[in-house]
Amino acid sequence: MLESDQQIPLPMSTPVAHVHGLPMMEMPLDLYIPPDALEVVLATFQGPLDLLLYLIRKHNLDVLDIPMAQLTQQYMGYIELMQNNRLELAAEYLLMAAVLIEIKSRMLLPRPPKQGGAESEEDPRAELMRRLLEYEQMKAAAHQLNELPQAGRDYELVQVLIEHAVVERLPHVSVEDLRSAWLALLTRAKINAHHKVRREELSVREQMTKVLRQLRDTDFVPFESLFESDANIPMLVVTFIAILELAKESLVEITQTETLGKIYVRTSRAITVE
Amino acid sequence: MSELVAPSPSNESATAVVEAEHAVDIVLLKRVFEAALMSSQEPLNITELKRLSDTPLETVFIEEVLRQLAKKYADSGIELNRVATGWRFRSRPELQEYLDKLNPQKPPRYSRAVMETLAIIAYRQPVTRGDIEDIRGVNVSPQVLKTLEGRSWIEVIGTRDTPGKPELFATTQQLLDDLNLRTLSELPALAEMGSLLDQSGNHES
Amino acid sequence: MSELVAPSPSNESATAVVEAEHAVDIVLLKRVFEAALMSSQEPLNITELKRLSDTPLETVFIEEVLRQLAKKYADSGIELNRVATGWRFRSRPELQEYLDKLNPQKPPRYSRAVMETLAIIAYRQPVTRGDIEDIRGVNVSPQVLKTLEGRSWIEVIGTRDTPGKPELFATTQQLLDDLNLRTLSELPALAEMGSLLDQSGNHES
Repeated sequence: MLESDQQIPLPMSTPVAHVHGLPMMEMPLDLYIPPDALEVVLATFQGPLDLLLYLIRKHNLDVLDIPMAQLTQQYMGYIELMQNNRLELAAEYLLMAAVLIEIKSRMLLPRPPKQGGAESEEDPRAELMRRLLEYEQMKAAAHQLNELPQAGRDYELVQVLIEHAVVERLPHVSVEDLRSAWLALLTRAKINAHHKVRREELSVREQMTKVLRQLRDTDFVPFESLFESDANIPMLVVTFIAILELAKESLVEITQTETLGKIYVRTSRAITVE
Repeated sequence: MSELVAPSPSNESATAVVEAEHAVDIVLLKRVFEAALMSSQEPLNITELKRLSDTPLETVFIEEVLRQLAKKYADSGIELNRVATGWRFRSRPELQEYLDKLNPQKPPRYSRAVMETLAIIAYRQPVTRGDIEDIRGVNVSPQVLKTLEGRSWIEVIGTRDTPGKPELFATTQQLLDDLNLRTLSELPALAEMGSLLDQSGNHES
Repeated sequence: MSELVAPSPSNESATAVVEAEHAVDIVLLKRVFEAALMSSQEPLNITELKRLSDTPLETVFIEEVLRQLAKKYADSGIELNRVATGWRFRSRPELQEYLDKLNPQKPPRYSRAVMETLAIIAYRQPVTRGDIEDIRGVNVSPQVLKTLEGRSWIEVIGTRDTPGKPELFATTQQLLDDLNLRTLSELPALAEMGSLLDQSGNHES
């Protein structure tokens, strides 16, 4: 088959492909592709439009003026040859041949009478030409796109290390968060009535904590020392209630060894520890 | 460390923005921009750059800082570029031949099928796979589209309301970034193709 | 483009710093190193840096180029460091507070268990773990209390004289400071909060 190729050689400086290890020194000159070279051509061209463009642009081939009978014969030959292997690859080329033949045959037919439709007026070649030109334009665009410097291929992106100091980020909590947490609790447990506490009572709670904290590291504390000397009357009352509340909850023990004697307060824990 | 805003005696709100150039430590700001742009994985836009400062910065002021930064690197191995999604540093393309020595495995060049498909999507978007096949005259393998999607260069932006609801492909900002472009209009202009027939005029623009 | 080996008269002074026998374009080499170090994901060691040049480079010469590069960036937002595996650029640690503004990581949040436990301790202190469990209706994991103790928001201020001697938890001054409160009484009043709830479930006992 290669010998028959020699009949229409067009010397090229480098082999365009290798067929069975032998260099194929030329690209097809017309729509007939020798079966041996078919695979190479299929791999070389993007499709029939690409091949047609090549033939038109490189060889000034008038694709519409080639002998259709001959082309048809050649392509019918393919079908037989390729029936056993990779026919599907050639299908697009065969389709193109069919399109060409259809165009040619329509041109041979007398023009249908005018019916006002613009389509019937159109040159049957126009659609194919439009497609070829559009494809050629996109092919050129693809080439230009490929010429643009590409990240990673033609240049690198700068990315220096960010020095991350190891600082643990702690959640931020607002008063509103506390409030909503409590509200959620209330809603869920429907304990709002049970746990309804007035603002003053929170002060008592705070004072209870304060007293307990004061008692934490000591055994006995004089009762009066739990009252801040500069505290106002409400604070004194709150502190007193807090101590009573602590006693009620068995958190502190209030002792008085003799009547009118010194009153001492100590934590229950202090009792148990000692 | 020092603050972006130099301590000023009073807050004259009306003129604060105008006086930005005086109030802001431009040396520090330039260093912050530099560090941010160089360490960011993605280009940074003006909005993001504004976030780097505690004080409100005017866009023109930021652009001036960027201009100064770009100028600073005029003679270096890297350059500051503005691309589709913002500003970023890149290595100079003319140094690539040296950088390639570090990584002998160059990323493969894309096949003609991939590049032609990309070109059709870029210039004709949004297009369906069928549109691409019509123009190329051959089937478009799923692998080709997968390659482009994998690079985040194309994406499906919807479906066409025709039977089969074919997906519509368009190019992404990532493509523009990777090609160092700001907008699609910076793509190379489509070439005017010479006529294939004697009588046919200009078909496509 | 010019080669690394390009004996040009203009570079003689710079090259003289090292050895005259090196007819290396130090300006170009600095740009190449700069681009390579900036775009490399990993630190580059001397062996790798040597690969960037067509001509063999002596280690002392490379180190001199690196020193010059480091000096160039002395006043910038990034710095050239030598680490165990080589040389690399990094953003200056002192600029991190600014860079962090770019990518505000989602502030971590405490779980509902932590917040409810804190609320119970704040409003009902002093309370034992059992008290908290009674109110929440579920077990309180030690982790929850540890979290709050670790933050110095709660502390054990004693034990209740009941079987098991359970520890009593109370809130700390630290919590008040962090919540910007002077006293616990500045917490939203529980009575007010009741009005936000469905009043139908509000039966006074």
